[in-house]
Amino acid sequence: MIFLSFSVLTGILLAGLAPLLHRRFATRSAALALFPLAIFAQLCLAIPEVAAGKAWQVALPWVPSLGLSLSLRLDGLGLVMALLISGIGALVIIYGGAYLHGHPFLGRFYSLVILFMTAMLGVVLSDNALLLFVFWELTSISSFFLIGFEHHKANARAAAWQALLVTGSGGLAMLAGFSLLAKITASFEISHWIGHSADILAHPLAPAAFLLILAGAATKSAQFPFHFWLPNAMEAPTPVSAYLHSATMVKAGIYLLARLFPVFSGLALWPMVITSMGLITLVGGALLALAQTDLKRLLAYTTVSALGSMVFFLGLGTTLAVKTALVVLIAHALYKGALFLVAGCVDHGTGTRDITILGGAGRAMPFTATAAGLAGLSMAGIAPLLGFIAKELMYEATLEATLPALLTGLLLVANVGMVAVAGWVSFKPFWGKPGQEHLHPHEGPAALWFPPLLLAALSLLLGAFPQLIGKWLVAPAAQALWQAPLSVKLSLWHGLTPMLGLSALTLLLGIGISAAGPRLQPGITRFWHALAKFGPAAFYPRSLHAVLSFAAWQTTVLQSGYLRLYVGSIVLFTVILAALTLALRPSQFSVPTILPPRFYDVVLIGIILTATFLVTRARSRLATIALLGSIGFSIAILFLLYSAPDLAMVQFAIETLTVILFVLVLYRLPKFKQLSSRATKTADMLLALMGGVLMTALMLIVSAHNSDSHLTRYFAESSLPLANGRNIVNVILVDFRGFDTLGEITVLAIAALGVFSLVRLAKKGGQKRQAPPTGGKQ
Amino acid sequence: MIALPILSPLLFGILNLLAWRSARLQKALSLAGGAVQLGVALWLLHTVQQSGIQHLQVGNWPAPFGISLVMDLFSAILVSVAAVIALVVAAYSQAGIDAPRVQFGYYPLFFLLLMGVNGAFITGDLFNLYVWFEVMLMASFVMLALGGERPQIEGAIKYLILNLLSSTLFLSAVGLLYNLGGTLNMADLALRLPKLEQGNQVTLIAILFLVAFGIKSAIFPLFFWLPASYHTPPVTVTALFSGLLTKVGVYALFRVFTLLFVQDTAYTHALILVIAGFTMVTGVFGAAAQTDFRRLLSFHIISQIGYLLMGLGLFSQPALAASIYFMVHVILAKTSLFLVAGIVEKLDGSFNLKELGGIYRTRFGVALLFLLPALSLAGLPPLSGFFAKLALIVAGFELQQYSIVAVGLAVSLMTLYSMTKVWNEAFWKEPQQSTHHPAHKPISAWLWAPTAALVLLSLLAGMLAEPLLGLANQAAAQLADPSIYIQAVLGAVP
Amino acid sequence: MVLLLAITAGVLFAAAIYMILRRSLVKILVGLLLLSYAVNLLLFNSADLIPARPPLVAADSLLPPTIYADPVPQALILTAIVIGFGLTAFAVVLMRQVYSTLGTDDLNEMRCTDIPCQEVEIASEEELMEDPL
Amino acid sequence: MQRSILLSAAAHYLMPLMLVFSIFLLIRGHNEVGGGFAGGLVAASGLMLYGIAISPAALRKLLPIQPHLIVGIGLLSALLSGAIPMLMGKPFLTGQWLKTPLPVIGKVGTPLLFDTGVYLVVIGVVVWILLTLAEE
Repeated sequence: MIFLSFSVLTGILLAGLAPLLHRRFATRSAALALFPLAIFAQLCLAIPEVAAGKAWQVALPWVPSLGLSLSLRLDGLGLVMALLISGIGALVIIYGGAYLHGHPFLGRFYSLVILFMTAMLGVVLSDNALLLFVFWELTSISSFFLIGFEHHKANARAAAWQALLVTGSGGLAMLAGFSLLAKITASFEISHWIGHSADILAHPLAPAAFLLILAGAATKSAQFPFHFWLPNAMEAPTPVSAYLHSATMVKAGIYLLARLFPVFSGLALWPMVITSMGLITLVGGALLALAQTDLKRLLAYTTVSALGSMVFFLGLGTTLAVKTALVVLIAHALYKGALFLVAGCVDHGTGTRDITILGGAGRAMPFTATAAGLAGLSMAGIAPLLGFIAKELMYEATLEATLPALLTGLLLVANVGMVAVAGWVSFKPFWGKPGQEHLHPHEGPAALWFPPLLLAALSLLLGAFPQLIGKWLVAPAAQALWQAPLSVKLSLWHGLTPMLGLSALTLLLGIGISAAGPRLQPGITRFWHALAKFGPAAFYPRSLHAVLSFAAWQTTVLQSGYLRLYVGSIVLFTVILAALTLALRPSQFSVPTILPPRFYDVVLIGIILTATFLVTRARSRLATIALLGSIGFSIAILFLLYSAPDLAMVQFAIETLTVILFVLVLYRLPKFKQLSSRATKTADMLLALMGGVLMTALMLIVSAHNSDSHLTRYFAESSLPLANGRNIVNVILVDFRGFDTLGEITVLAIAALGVFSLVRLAKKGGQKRQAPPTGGKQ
Repeated sequence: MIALPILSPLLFGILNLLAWRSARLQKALSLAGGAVQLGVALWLLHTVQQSGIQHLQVGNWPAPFGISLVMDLFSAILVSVAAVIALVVAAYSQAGIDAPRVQFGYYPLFFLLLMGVNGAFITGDLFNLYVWFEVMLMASFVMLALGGERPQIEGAIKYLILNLLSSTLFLSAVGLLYNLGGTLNMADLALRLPKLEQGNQVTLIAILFLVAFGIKSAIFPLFFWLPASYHTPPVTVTALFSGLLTKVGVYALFRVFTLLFVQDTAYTHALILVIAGFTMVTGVFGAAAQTDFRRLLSFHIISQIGYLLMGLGLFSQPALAASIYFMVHVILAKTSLFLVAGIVEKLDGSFNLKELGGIYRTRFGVALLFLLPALSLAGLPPLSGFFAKLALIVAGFELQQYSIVAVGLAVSLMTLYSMTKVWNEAFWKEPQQSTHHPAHKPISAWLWAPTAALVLLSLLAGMLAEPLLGLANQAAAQLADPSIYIQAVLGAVP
Repeated sequence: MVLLLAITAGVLFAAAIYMILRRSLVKILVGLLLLSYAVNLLLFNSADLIPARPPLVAADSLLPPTIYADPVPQALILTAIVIGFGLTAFAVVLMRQVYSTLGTDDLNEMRCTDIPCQEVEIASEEELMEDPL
Repeated sequence: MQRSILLSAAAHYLMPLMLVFSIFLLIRGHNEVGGGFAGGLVAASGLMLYGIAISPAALRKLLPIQPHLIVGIGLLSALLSGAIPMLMGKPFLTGQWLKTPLPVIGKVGTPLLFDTGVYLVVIGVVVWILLTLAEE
């Protein structure tokens, strides 16, 4: 088992190395399959122990402050999933090497598949919900890259993106759900949650946590109304579809529901929400499948349906239903994986996946046809294949549920669809009448036909000896759900039961529809097309479009490019916030006692106010400069009058320099124009007044509070004795607060550098930009 | 000596000014300066972590009379990250900045900008903070406009005017606060403000600070200057700005709203939380509407600022810690993305997503350099962005602020959307112009090596989430209890 | 005087905001200058106004006279004035540069960094040569 | 720009006077009204007058070194005045004074060096800006 704990690390390393290994060992690179095979073998060795009820566990801290630990746990449920992941993974690597033979990015394919497999193993082995989330998102992202593997196709990019966004949104909801559970139980460990399910159920946040996690599971497992991404994901290379989008990744959601079954199944919402969601997906998927003509899309929709059935039975929640869900899970992985690989072989061997064209390839592709036949029989639920046992269990579980007639009826409809599709995908291309086009079917190399054949054969083997999985896999897995040992007895023959009758009925109807396919299909297709614009698949682009147009609208409104709107909203925001604060947190506002102002004050302030008023209305540049200068000089005199001679001196000098600067520069600028309308001006004036009033009010509010500065006294007392200076202001500038001055002269230096660079570099650039010297005036 | 992170860039700035004529000497000096800076910063970080808040009175005048320099863990972390960014960008600049710009003062500006940034991080005096803000702003004005291309100066005008507005507001607020508290030393203010009878006046001034720093840190609805200007200078400059400038605004917000304005958190911090939500959403929507690589990234800066504010608005120690970690994450990731955008532009000659394409096929390395920080920004595990967001979510749930968490998650999805949009367009799509052969264009090692180093660091920030979060938590503990800071500056509190 | 000065500063702020809201760059420049005057007055008003008592220590004493103006705001204003000068100098030149590159000082014609708009052709040499004074 | 003969003649005589006055302002700034800023600004005004009244080229010729170097040296001396006490193990910018006062100037210490730095930076900056704009 030590190997298993390192497998995650090894997997990530191997994923990184795969392209290099592929480049080095080009033809033998399928040997990478040895890695999953080793894991598979290791897992097989663990079966007896796990079946005996032992769970293997290991835990290392990772980010304990957030509750994330590297804790892995192998129990019955994890074992089933891990076996599927590693076993089918090995086959897919072998198959993929042949399928993508000569593809320039085969190395990247290996890398991504191994990465995905590692992540998926991580999902099913994690006992820590955050760790599970880490791997969960890793599967999403590797799925993104694999769906978009043929990234030169716009469809592939769009499908990859859709899958990522749909599963990503569910993932985020799930993370929120996990965090809620952690808030309730103070732990992210799943086994801890299971141990404290009573506390969780009693907590008012439990339903919210459940629904959030369900959103994650439902998006991943393509449940209605999130199912639409899965058929679109068929843009992926076929081995990817087989592996990710039927056998393993889409089952992550099922796995999660099963894993949290002991936590949430006591919730009133559980049966209600999950069964109805599963049922809609189950029936809807099967009926939608009937409208398809592409092999992979047919398989995709039936996958949706099968996933729906697993969810549905988990929702029913009886011991029988739980066992059923697990058996369906295994059976489906085997037959659907095989059928996808077969679809790849057909595509490879004939160049098409269109079932209306395909036919009669069986003779040229005997191995593929055999695999297809066996897997198809399992899918249709015909004895002695594993699918038959699954189907019998399904009927048995619905018959004993509440509302047996309704549930069984709907299940029957779905299963009939399954049979029909099984006929179309596994018999028509091989033994049906060929279409008009001349295909040259041929069998690919063994690496292509062997993996599906193996999977199909397993369906047969396990169908014949169902107790192999019943005892060793299903029972321990069911125990993980039920948290108590359950006996599982699977057998082919139950005697003449109602279930057998239903099976026979399903078969009859299914074969009928299958045969009538070409005539029925156009009608079904029309029906779904008519409905399509109301479906969730249409909702996705529509909502995306809505979000994007809102985003565009918002951005043009906010980021309009008009500086005055920017300034205006900043001022307005400030005023509003200040007013709000004054309203909510009233401050004392006292007008200071009015002493009769001195004559000079009145004159100076009069000059400042008049000049300020005039400068806003000035039309000539010269007047503007003069007015500004008069404001500046008046302020300087004000400084002088109120005991700030240094300040006055600097203000005088700076004012002079500024005026010179303006004269130097301003005469190059254009004359003033009247650009704004009267209404704009009025609005601006109002806003400006509000700003001005705010600042005055602030000054008055603050000065109402009389606090003396204790800095002043210290400076006055230490200026001469400690700093050897009699001019306190200057001592502050060069000594007490010399650091400010250091920054200040730095600003000056940068400004000068800026002026220089701006003028000179632009001049150089300008010369570059000049038109050829034809019409210069010089 | 905690003044070193300010003085060493000043020295290198002056040296570069004196070495005006020799581009080669300036380039060498810039690398040396970056390395020195990083060494000093890491040493100080170590010191602060070992022996607590470091404090220095400039000119040996006792607090609160002289100017205090204070380095708590939060400052030390930011100074260190700034030094990392400085070194990386200094290296990237060797090939990423054209000769005329070097000739006209790029390197002196680079160091003086860094000086301003570090000054703002370290000072413990409110007016001194204003001065450093101005140093930083002035340098950024010039760097933004340096080159004088049309979009540059157009953007620079808006940047300049809006930032001057913010500076004015800041200075006014300092003046008003001096009137109220009679001191400029932040620790002293923190001591005196709670004792004032008129607490509501303090709240009112707090709002002014919120707006003034809010403009600098580009929060909603004050962020206009950022998308208007950030995409206009050479991408090297944008990378530097994105890593440092807005973060200084956020730092200032954190400083004043954890130290000075903590009397009325039910009002001020609730307000910050609301603003945080709007900032996230408007930023990410802005990004979704873009087709230009750099503009898209610029809008994402805004949205990420929202996350940073979320921690401040939640105002608990774990939330503050989450924000601090987030800040480290976002500085590393966002700067790397801008640097990668620069490489992409060098390869494909454009920033327009519609004109880009094919880089994944031909330049897997570049694609990987984009992918890692991009997914990190989108919050994909186990990258640093995931831990940052998770920490915020957990902190938000802890305080039962479910709506802001929901907003944060939704914005995370939108981030994933726009990052994968860039991926689809620039990397997956086939090249749009047959004349471009990205495969054959050489990329200078000065471009890719610093970028790769930064991406690696960003990866490490995810791998080492636990120690980093621990550090952030220590820093947050200092922020959450102002008396630690006050005591470090003023000695025993009377 | 506190009241008078507060009102004066308020008026300067209002005028500054009004000017910054204009479309012409030159007017905005005027607005920025007014803004710096306004802030200086605000800072000046943040300590008690004391006429004719500069904070100087007389030649024969160790301490300044008992009543003297608060030197701290003065030092702050001095710093602010000088910084303001640097900013103004740069702003003036930047605006001149804008005009010579774009051939306009109307901000409504400077939206290209915010909204996608077509390449506006750079002002031709003749236009720049024309001295409008 | 038109130049008046009167102005240029005035500039010839005013400029040195203003420079001397500026140094006076700088030195006494610690005790009386004045200081590095005021002194620097006065000196810069004098040079500016010279540059505008006579010619920018003449001003440039008059300067011993390039304006950006004046700025650089000014900054450097300010930094140095802070670094000297650091070498003695005191905090940055701690004032260090010579024991005996010099004639005319009075007590001499690092703050004077700092103020000189300010003075130089102000002169350098103003002249740099002026020359940049006027030499176009």
